[in-house]
Amino acid sequence: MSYEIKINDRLAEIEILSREGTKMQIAIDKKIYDIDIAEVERGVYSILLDNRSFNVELVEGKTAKSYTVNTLYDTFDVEIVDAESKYLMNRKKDDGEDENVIASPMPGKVVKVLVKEGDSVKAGQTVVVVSAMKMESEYKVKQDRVVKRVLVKEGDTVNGDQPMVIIE
Amino acid sequence: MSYEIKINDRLAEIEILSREGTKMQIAIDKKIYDIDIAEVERGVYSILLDNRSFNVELVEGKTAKSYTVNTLYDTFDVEIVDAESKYLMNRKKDDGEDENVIASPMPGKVVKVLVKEGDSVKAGQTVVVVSAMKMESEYKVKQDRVVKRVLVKEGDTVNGDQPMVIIE
Amino acid sequence: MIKKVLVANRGEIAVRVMRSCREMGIETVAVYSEADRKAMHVRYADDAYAIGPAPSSESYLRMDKIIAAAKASGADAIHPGYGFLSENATFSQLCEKEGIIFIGPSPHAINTMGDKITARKTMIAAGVPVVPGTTEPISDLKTAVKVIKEIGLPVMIKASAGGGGKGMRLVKREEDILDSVSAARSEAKAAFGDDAVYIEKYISSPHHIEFQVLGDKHGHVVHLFERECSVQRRHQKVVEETPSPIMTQEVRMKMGEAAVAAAKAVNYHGAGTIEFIVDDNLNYYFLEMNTRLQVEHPITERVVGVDLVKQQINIANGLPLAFKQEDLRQNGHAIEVRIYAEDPDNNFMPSPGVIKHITEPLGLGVRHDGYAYEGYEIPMYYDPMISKLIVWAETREEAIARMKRALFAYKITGVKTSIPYLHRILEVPAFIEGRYNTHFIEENSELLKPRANCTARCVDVAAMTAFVDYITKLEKIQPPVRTHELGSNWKDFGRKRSILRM
Amino acid sequence: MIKKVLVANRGEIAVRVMRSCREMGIETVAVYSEADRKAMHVRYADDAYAIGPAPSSESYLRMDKIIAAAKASGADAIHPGYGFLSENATFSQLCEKEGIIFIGPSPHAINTMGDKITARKTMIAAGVPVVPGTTEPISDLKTAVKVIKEIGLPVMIKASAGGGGKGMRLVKREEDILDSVSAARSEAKAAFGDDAVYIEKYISSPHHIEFQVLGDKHGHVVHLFERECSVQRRHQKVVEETPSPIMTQEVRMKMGEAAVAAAKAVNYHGAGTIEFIVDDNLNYYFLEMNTRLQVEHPITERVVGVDLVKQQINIANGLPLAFKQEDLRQNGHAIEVRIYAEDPDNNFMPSPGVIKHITEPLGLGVRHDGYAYEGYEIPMYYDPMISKLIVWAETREEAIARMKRALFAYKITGVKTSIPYLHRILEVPAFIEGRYNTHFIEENSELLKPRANCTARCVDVAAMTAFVDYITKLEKIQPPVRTHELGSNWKDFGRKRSILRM
Repeated sequence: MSYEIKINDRLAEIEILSREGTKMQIAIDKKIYDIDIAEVERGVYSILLDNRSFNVELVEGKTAKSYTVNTLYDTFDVEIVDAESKYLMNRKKDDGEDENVIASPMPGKVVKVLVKEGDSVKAGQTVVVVSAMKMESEYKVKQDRVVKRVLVKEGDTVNGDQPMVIIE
Repeated sequence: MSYEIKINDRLAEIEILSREGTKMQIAIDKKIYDIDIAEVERGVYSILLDNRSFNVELVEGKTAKSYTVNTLYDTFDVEIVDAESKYLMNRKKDDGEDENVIASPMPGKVVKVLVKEGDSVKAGQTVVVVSAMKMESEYKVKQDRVVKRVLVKEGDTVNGDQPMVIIE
Repeated sequence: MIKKVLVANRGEIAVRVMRSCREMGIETVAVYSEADRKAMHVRYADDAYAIGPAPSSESYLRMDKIIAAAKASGADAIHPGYGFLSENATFSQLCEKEGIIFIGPSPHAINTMGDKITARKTMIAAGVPVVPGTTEPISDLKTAVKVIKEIGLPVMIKASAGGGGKGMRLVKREEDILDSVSAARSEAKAAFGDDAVYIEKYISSPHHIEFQVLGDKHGHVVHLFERECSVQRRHQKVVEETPSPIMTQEVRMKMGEAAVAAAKAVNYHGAGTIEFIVDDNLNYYFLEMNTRLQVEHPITERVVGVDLVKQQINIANGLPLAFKQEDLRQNGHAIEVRIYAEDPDNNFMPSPGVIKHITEPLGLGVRHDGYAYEGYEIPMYYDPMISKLIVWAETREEAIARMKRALFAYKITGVKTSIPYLHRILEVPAFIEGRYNTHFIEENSELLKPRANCTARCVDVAAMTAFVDYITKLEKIQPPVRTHELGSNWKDFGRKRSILRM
Repeated sequence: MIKKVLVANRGEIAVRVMRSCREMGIETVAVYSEADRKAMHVRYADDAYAIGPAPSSESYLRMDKIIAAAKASGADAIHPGYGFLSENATFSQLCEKEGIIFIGPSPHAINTMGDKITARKTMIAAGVPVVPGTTEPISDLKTAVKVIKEIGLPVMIKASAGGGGKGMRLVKREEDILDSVSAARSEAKAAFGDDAVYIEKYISSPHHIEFQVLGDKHGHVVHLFERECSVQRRHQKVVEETPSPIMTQEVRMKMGEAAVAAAKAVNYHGAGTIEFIVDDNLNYYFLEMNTRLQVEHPITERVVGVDLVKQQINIANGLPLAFKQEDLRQNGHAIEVRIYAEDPDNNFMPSPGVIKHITEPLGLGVRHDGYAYEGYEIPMYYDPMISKLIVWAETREEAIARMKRALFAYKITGVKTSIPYLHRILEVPAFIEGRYNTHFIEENSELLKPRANCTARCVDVAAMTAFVDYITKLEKIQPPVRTHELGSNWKDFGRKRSILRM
């Protein structure tokens, strides 16, 4: 069965043509690879392709279908695309690229909340300050917006990707 | 609920009296310990008792109830005793201490099988030779016995604790 | 003699101090915050005491709790590591009062060196060169011109009341002196209502070079040569090496003597570091003294062959130094890099989180000082340094090659790290040639940008790996009822469940 | 110049060789048996070639397959590591014939040194001392007595046709000579039908001391001082150190010269080791030459500051040695221990299996050369060595303390290891005092027996830990339907299943 796979911004067709133990034949966008692939440690794979040795590390993303993939010095976002993912991708496209959620990409502690619900904020204005590992990060809005909801308060601990402020 | 626990040859009564997060109160044979116990890596525990720091590693045995426990330079066999274990222990006692199974304690390759079913063997006679890591180990019978079944042949690969010969 | 040391710190430095204690047969006591119950220093120590909630101000900076832990544990000495209370004279004094040995210098030395102006005056009195400049504000043009001629060009003119670059003028040519002073003064007047200015020698190509010193309680002080620390990002050292690629033996000896004189000026005992600013002509000026162990101390240990923590403990024990200046040599070349939990491709955003997988670099000439382990969650409350990687080789060229080899084998997943960035630094020509100053990172920003190393084939390999992992997961779980076909983890699960239920 | 090296080996030595290649910018090719698909050397190399089933005779000893892999990969040189084909003259010759550089000595050197009798004769001719003794069997009493008086007591009389201790007699006193020779001869006659005997000097307190040599293709040979390898179990080295605690500078220089003479006698090029047997009075006798890298080479690397693998490659490239004898120095003290997958408390039974968990020792003065990782299954087909742990310190005493500290932090679960046994060796007084010979393990067997270190409280901690683990497992699984109460693994399982199914 053929799947679609998204590597950073590239969308490709991928299919396992045959497999025997660690040896597999895989086609990506019609290009056929014969690889010997073995999971050596949890999330760490050894791949031999034309006798070249590759080491690839996987970290599972928010769903079982998304991965952060590390090769020697490169990192890729990879997603296996099925009906559900397609629906979400299309929906996002309809919404335009505007973010309406301000989230912290890393765990930290909320140091300051500078807005309250109903506030009008200007492009570039800081709404929340988060501290982690002795460094403070300011989260700003990109355009003139109105604050719809404030989900955190000063002193709160936030996780990675946790929404803090919703704007409209 | 109180359990029985076997540490090497010692049988003790053990019970968790209270617990709050990593802090527990545990009684062993009426002796009460207040410990702070945390699993830091898979199978590796950090224990603080009266502010002393202990590091203990667990390797699960053949059942979920049996463990090999490593402290700094000591190793213990620990087993949680319940009705099933007691039954097995009693049965073993009834059978006497005589082994009737010759098993390899380690994985290896069978190099020689020196007996066949029905053979009479004398005490100290070698029945099987197993090779692992450039070293050959001879497996002998302890008393005069008769070979009941031979479960391996030369060239076989055996796992740890796999029965090779049954005697009666 | 010290028999039990409480280490008032966390992370890699706490573990590093405990290692030397263990070698000396000294028991160790860890203190830990609520965020650090599972930290390596707690696991490594003989004793461990909880000292409060995660924020440093409520735990690692709480002198009362640390002293209480020392007393409860029977520790006769406290090692402060670096950061936290390591340069706190009050803490040093408190230890003294409580009859606990503080493994570090006297409160007097900490205080004197801790205040920049006092330190500068003390150094001038001791004949240690400082950056030439005025110590008092100048309010008239004539004096300003005279001072500039004394100091020599280039100079920086700074508004006495100033800040934010206002009233600042860099003067490079003699014909610009008069105009620049006038302009700076009127700008200062307009901005701050005060036309007084300071004048300071401008170091156009500054190198940060520091000297390690050791002093005992009997007045002996030696230096252990220099460390080159000019690779800095936002005043944070990133790569350190010794010997410095720009140093000459003659200047080294003179700077070493200056470092010893600086330490002697405050009756220094313990391990300390004299930081100098050095220009391209190897003119050097005292910058400040760090009255503690430095993060980069291992490169000195490797090249000079001395365990600095053991020396600190011996000094605290009142022992005289076991070596004289002439016994010490530099042997080969050492480089240290600092591995941070941060995302170098995203403005060095901190990246706390759980270490999913770690492979540490091993082998010839590699020292690794870390504290993280698989499954460990790097807390967000403290410094993002995960570990220090130190290599040694006979030559600088070989040391760079070895560091690249070590970084190649060093793998951490779960958090982003500075490893790829460090690798790029080692490939910048100015670094390879040893021609760099503190502007290095800024000047080479283009070369330090992330670049794709992966070929099209390598990208396909990445994609295939993720796909195979996904398909394997899928097969393990579908159909969910036939547990006997699941992989080993699920098999275990089934097996355990049935065993436990019987 | 060599651009790509095939490493015809596995385990830690294959990885160690590849590390130096990587530092030199040389590409590496791994070969692997079916049992080694997941081995570290396959992961570390640039290229990897399968060469057959698990047994060495079908893979790592298959010259044809290795040569084929070298040709397919475009490797221009082969490094044999140690063991396997490293001392195989046929292989060295085959490489030559196929136009591939063999990183090792010439077939002539391997052959000469590989045959004990030829080697002994060559050494005598070169003026290198060998264990005094007869080279031809002696069949009459008179000659026997005469030879014994020439060699000097004590001597060992051995049946020429012998074996198994029959016809062997140790003679210590002059008055026993006649009787012993007669007894040995008649015993030999009875056992083997031949009364001819050999007579050899008996070294009552033998030390195994070896010298590292390096020779280039231009006739230059230097030695890199000694390694003391007397701690042996069943002729297997267990602990090695340098310098030897019994060596004097005078004897060191003489032995070094003898080692260089030995190497020159076979026009040696590459890295090699001259093994000597040394008595308590520092009389030394050539034992054999190993024409390859030794397992214990890192202690020399650390104390002399030379990367031996890089030297091997430079020599194979035809480069002259970059240093002369007088440039080389011993600096400080290094110790190596070998970590085996074996059960020291159960007659050193090999213990292959899966590494469940590994914590590697880190920090100042510690080098770790390993290849195992978490989840790796140590195969039963090969040598049970997991890794080598090497420490360096200024003094021997400090090096011992450091090794104990490193062993303390080195944890491997899943397989039994020799770690506790090694720790016990370091605590035997004869070892601490440096007074030991090859009988060390035998003579100190009582002190080396496992002993309980755990107090009653510590035993209770062990029991409580297992119990808490069991109860936690139980709670995670009961009741089995309420998956939302399961721990993180089972939560993941639930989560993944629902995600995948939707």
